[in-house]
Amino acid sequence: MIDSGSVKQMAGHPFDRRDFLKVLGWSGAAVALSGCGNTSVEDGRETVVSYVEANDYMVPGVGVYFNSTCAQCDAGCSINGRVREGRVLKLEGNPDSAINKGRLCGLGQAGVQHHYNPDRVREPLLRNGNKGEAISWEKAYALIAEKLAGVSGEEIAFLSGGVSGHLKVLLGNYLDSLGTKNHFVYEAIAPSVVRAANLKAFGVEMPRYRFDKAQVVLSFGADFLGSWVSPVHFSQQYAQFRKGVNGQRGVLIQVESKMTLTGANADRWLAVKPGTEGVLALGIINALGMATGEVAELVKGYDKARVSRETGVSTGQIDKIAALLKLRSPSLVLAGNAAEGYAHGSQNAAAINLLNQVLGNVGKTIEAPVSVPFPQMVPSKGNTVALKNMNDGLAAGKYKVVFNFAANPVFTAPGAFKFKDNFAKAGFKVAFAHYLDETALQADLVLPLDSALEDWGTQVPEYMTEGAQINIQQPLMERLHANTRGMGDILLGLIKQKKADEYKGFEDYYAYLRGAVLQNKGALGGGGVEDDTFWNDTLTQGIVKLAGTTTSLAAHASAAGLVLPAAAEADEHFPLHLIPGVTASLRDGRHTNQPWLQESPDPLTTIVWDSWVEIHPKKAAELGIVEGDIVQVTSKTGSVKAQVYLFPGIHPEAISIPVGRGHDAMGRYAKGYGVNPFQIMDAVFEAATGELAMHETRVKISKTGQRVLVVKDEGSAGALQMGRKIAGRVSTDQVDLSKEV
Amino acid sequence: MKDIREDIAWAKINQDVMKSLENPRKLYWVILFLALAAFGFGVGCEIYQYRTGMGVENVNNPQVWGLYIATFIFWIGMSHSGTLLSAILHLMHADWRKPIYRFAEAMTTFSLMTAGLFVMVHIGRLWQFYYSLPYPNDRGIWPNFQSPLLWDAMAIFTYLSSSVLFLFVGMIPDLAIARDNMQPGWRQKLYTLLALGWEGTDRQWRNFRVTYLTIACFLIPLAVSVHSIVASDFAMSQQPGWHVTSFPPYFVAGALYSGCAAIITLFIILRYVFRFETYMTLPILKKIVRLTFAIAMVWTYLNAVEFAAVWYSHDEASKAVLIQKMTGTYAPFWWGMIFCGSVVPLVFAFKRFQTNIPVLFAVSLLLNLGMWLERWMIVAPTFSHGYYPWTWDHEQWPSLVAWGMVFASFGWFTLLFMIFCKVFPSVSMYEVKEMVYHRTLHLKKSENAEQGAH
Amino acid sequence: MSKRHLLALYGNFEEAEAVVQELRNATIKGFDVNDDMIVKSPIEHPEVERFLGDKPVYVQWFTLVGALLGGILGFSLISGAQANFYMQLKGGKPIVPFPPNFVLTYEMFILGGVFITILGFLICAGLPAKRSPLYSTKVSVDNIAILVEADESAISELKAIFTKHKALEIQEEAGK
Amino acid sequence: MYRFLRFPILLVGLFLAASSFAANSSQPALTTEDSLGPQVQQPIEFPHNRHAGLKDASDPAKGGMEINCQYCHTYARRSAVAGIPPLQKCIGCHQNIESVRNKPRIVELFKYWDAKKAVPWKKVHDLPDFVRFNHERHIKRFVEQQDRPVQEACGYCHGDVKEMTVARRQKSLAMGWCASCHEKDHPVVAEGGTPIAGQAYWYSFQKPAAAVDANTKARGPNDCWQCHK
Amino acid sequence: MSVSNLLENWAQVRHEHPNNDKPHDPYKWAMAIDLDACTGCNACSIACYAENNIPVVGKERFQHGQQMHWMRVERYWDEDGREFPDQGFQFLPMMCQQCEAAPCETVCPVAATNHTADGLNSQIYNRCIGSRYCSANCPFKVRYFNWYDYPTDEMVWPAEMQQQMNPDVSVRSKGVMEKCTFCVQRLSAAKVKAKGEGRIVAEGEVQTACQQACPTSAISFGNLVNPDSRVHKQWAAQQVELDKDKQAKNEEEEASELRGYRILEELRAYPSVMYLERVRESAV
Repeated sequence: MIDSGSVKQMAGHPFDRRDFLKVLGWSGAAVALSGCGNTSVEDGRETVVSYVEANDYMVPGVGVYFNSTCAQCDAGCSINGRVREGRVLKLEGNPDSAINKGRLCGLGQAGVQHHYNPDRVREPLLRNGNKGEAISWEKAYALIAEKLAGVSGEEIAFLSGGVSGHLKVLLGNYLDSLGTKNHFVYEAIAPSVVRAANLKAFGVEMPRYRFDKAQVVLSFGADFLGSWVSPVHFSQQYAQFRKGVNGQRGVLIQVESKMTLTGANADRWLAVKPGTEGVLALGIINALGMATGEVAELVKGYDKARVSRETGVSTGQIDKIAALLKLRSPSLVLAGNAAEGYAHGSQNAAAINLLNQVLGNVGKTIEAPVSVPFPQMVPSKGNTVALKNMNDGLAAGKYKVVFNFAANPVFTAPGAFKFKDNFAKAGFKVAFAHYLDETALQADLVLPLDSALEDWGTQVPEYMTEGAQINIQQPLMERLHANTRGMGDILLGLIKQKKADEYKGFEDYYAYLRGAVLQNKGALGGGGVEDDTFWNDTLTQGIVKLAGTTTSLAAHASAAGLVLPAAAEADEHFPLHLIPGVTASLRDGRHTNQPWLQESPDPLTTIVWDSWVEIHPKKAAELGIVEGDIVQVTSKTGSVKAQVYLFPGIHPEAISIPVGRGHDAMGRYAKGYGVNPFQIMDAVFEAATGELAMHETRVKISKTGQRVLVVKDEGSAGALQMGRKIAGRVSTDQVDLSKEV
Repeated sequence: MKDIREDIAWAKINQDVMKSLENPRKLYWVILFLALAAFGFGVGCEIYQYRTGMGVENVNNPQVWGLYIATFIFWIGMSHSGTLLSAILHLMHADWRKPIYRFAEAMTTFSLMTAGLFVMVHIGRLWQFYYSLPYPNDRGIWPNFQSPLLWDAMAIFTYLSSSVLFLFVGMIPDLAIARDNMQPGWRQKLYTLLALGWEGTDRQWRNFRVTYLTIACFLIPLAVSVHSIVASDFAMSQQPGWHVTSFPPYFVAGALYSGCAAIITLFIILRYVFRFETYMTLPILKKIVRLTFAIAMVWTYLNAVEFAAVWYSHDEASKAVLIQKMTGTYAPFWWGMIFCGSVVPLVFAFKRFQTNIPVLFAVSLLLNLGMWLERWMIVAPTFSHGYYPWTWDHEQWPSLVAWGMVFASFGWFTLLFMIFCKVFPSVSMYEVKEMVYHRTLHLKKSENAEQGAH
Repeated sequence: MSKRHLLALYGNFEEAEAVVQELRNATIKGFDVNDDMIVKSPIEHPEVERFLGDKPVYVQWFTLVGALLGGILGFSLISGAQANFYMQLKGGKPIVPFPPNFVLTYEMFILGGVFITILGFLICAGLPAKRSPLYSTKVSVDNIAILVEADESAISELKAIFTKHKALEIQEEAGK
Repeated sequence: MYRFLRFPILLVGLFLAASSFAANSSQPALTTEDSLGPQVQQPIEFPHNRHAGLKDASDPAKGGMEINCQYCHTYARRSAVAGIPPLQKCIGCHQNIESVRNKPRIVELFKYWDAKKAVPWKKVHDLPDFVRFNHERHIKRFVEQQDRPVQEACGYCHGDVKEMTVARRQKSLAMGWCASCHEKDHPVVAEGGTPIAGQAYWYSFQKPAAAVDANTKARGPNDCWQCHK
Repeated sequence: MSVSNLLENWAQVRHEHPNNDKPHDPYKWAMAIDLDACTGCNACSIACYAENNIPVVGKERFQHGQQMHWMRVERYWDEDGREFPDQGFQFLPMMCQQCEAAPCETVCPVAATNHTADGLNSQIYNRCIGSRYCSANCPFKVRYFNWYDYPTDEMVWPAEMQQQMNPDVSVRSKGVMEKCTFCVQRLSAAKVKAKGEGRIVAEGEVQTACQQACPTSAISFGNLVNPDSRVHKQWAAQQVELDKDKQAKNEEEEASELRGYRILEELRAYPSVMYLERVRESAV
């Protein structure tokens, strides 16, 4: 640990701690903003702000660390916030967490910029024409009560992102009290199809993957190092996988049409024709020759020649992969976004799971997951079916009152949904928001939320590792803006409108949370411990570790019903596949207004602050396009204009535009930067699950004649080292890894 | 044709030069106004830059130096020919220098002042400039004497102060003349003060001769050292394209070259503006032109040597920079430099152009442009194409502020120079008298010899 | 015995030389040709020095001293400053590195030389000087002037010599 | 004949004297002398002399109470920043001292306490923000390890605070002033003779003699990053 | 008296480094970065922004090349003209290499950048006058200049964002050069603590922000003279020596099977960061 002497975990009573969290000694720019101002000693100019009351661990100039949970994505990494003089300065990983073990990705670290963002909503806002008018909380609550009066449960819809823990419980209770079942849990980017396929093949939605045990990882478009499921955890396992055992370094093969961060780290990156991942999986099963029975029967047709023709992967390469998979065991085969994003995504995923089973990986590198023994706290997994259903309801004008929390559907819904127009049809729209994002701007009432670093909460990660855990989220400093509220507090306030008696014991969400945790003290491993002690320990650790319940794992992937369509014919009018790129730092765009993330170059293209259209140089040459050309990308649904970046890591038949940018709201750091590919996304659905098939949009591109300088970190030499040894590389037959420490 | 007519009356010399102090042609005022306008623009740019930050120069993190440093070297270089004319030719007893060395010497002084200005303009924290001065202070720290920039500062300070003193000492007899001939007023008071009571006594002349010679002797190695130290700013560094052994002589040659070209330009301007046709004669101009031609060829040779050395060596990074100069973004400027620096001076090889004033004026401006481009081509390409390919940047282009400042420096220089020429005699009266006197003696001697032969 | 100044202007150097020769040869009481005669000339004129005879010039000694001092003190100032309490390694070079210090020593050598030479010049040439009692602005045009300082008794004799050689103008200091 | 030479000789003398002064003053112009800062107007005129001053044997009501500096300034030994004691600290004693309870300054103090507002003290020893003086390290070195009296150790920089009412800067606190102490050879044995471990090691480059002699003396660090970062 | 100081310590002030002298005892901070583990995720870079008060310059200034990332993650692909970079990219985290014989140090006119006793290349913001010579002479171009006054820029640091600033690190105003410091504020705190306890900083006691964030532990950092440190072991195992400009292992006839190398070692700057080559599987 850094600074271990000054790392003092919170020890006192939580109410003391709230005192401590008061901002102290920060007077404008005076403390930090020094640098190079006055150059001589001054007397009596500045005021030194001191404590009124102080605890033992409250020492000015000494950083104190508090544990909490990262809320930037759903992976559930535990964080360790450095607090000084009442200000949270930096987020670091909590070493005690089995998920991130003291590490934290860039997205997670930018959490402080979510908290300190200058564009946060600070007051409850009520629509008045085109403007938001600041109102009091009492008025806001009253207004909601008024609007809900006499509205039946059927006419209420609550759209939210994935929620878990006590907030999920409370939200459920609130919706029950309203008598509605219309809770739409929506995540724009979620492995929903893979979950369904896994459930079919293994009996669980998300098994535990053991990269560290695998000798070969064959990933069909799963960007597990960048944005897939639990990247920080997977990255750590990846490091072990690369180190291997006895110098036998793990081999990563990535199959996808557009290179992801994981693909960029692969030993072999295979650019397949979009949508043919499943075909390749079957082809490999065929080449392995290990399958029997109906599987063998199924793959018989997938001989190398055909597979090579359909996928564009050479037969030699298929042989090599098959040989490697045979030689090095266990291996791990993954299906990710690229495989599931088609109308036949389930089939792709099933074929890939079949390969896993043929290789005998189930039980070795694919293990049974654990979960918390509180099913009501298990995360509700968001998907796009929910959005579709809600959109249908909105279009039909079914809803009188609509709530929106932790989702930005106006921004992330495919253009073909015309969600914005449909949303307008709802009677009264309430948005719980940190910023005035696109959806909040459409709402009639915006309720400002506390940032994740100000709020209380519990969070249960979907993807658990060793044992189960419940993560505690707690304030790292006092409210930055006096009039924001925690989501839990708001829900409690709302639920009290309905069930005042039941909840009158809970003064606030904190009390509710404390009560709920202490109620289950025994199950949480605190049997026989004093309430206060247990609670304080829990807060100190920031994690409640549990044995958890293990779901058993099956291996019944079967060939039954597995039909893979032939590679899609090129559409004459829209010849190119549009692949929405998901980047590690921007994800679905909810954090685009964090300047560190905007300025952190995209790892592959090194572009900052803008969107781009990735085109293979060959294709670009064909179309007469060079880097920086502004092109118009047109689909059946719509069109956007963006700069071109020539990128060899993409299939020539596809182009890619990253998602996350292109906001026309959300404050100074997000608004007006880049374009939003969701806008031109067609409404094509996955056949088996009804999920939105994100990769199925076909587009054409045309030059606009404009050209810009692409804003990127890469210099004029591009990705070349000009013969100088800058980034060294060596192939495995020339290196002896066993000599390393 | 003669360098100067022997039959000019000494009184007329006084009269002509004194007239230049009072009554120049109208063009003088036009030039002064333009110079002032240009300088004023630069002042505006500097205020903006000072307040906003160096970013307005549009330089960036690999390309941390831009036009300012290039122009700095240009002005330093310009200063060298003054010394060439006043000191080297003095030691060589080339008496044709006498009518023109004064303004050349002034050019040295003012171009050094302009160069000094660029040091200020370039620095990111001008308000902390005093950190770079070696003086005992309450922090107890000193500047870094290892830095070529500090050598630069010391060398320029030495050169500037020595040049000013040299200019002043050489001007004392003329100041006495001006004192004696000026109408009473502030100028006469100024001349009286500066002439230090000079009366031309034998003791004064005796010491004057030795002093002048001694300082001239000091100035020559000093001038060479100054520009080799400026060259060290680059040659001492590790960067490809800069770390070149031949840089010091190359810089000195370039300095003399640009200085000579500037002398031709100013010669032509002064000759017209101050009606100095009798003194700044075409034969003298012809001599300067020939000198310039010789230096141009030396410069061309050193250029070729540098390229050949880089080309022939195994230093791939330097080679890459050279190729980039020739073919990359900077190619037009680089080839422009070669054209202006090595091809244009070939005009001087033709006798009929050697005294053709319009041609010479145009050519001298082109040469100056070429030499400015040379400095830019030394600074910029290495930054854009250094050791580390990731940071290569071929897109950088100086901003309007940077160009404005460069433009303004010419205004500032012209302003100082023109004011000097109006306030102080820009032709050395006593030395022109000497020149006339010696040539008369010589003429008499040869006439006598001729008569004797009869 | 009171002394008076006398100034004679001549149009050319031959005449002036002749005057000086005559003054040198004549023995006039109250007038020493080496000490009491000053020749003023509009240009630096080697003949003047020749006919006045060799007079030593000391400026070069100032130069020598100045340059040496500049060099030595330059070096010790720089090295001393480098070896102060805050001394820190830079670029793997010694704290007191010779090549850079020699460059600076060289500059200081010249700086000292030039400055002290100028100082020497001012001292040796007696500048800045008060205007001598008799002066003609014609010296700054083209006349050569001979200024003598002599006892009252010698004045007329000197005047006679000047007139003999066709002095263009003779100025006489008023008697006291 | 050589009368002109008299002057150069004089000149040489002058120049030598001036330059050797200059050369030697490449040493900082150091002084440990007092450099009195301006009197700072504080919200409450805190009498340091009454708290930390020496006891007056004859009249206990007049002299000080000899309270250790660290009793109130507790943060100094625990943090780089000395901070200001929390108001709670003042009240902790003063709520039990009835005798002065009604003095105007104490009344003022309790007003802040009742309002739960921190007293807006003015910084007296306010170094530029890019200077990072570490109180903890200095107290450890001189008070805890070398066992110097607290008032003396604090007084190196803060002057004789026990004689003041409101603290007033007495030392220049300029960089050269800091260095004047750092470049001294400090003993590395405590008052009792116990050696202090690990004192001299990293200045071995700067003064190798000290490394050999690590048991007798050590200098303060000389590297810029000690205080500027 | 500094002249006497000069004479007394003549031998010391004439010592050269790093070949002739080993002044780094007991600390020499160094790094080893395993490019095979680095996934290019940028977590290190963002951690650096958070720890060191690095300004976010915005799109327009980024376009002008005025970005300030002390830690930049570079991306390369093989230069063999293949249609796809089918063996992946290579990522390279690049920050100040803390050279033992740093080219930047000698050229600073005001001695604002020096070599510290624990082997770092210090940058003293308040001394810097902004001549930018150091950056001009840096082969790695890892020095970043404050082209604008970012602390007063509403877009870069609005009042709310200023509260995030690390008070242990000076905020740089315009006209100052800055660069990676190996998180000197953390090193210094650790050293002060250790010194108070009469010991040296132990392995693992201090981490740089980038190292701490790195999800794959690709960055190791520590005290090179401490034989227990991971960095020391890595450097030793890779047979990379700090004070060599050509490593012995590369001089041998047989190709070395070790991955450790330093970038642009031939320039004799003696960087303190060792990189381990990216490995490419030859079987697929």
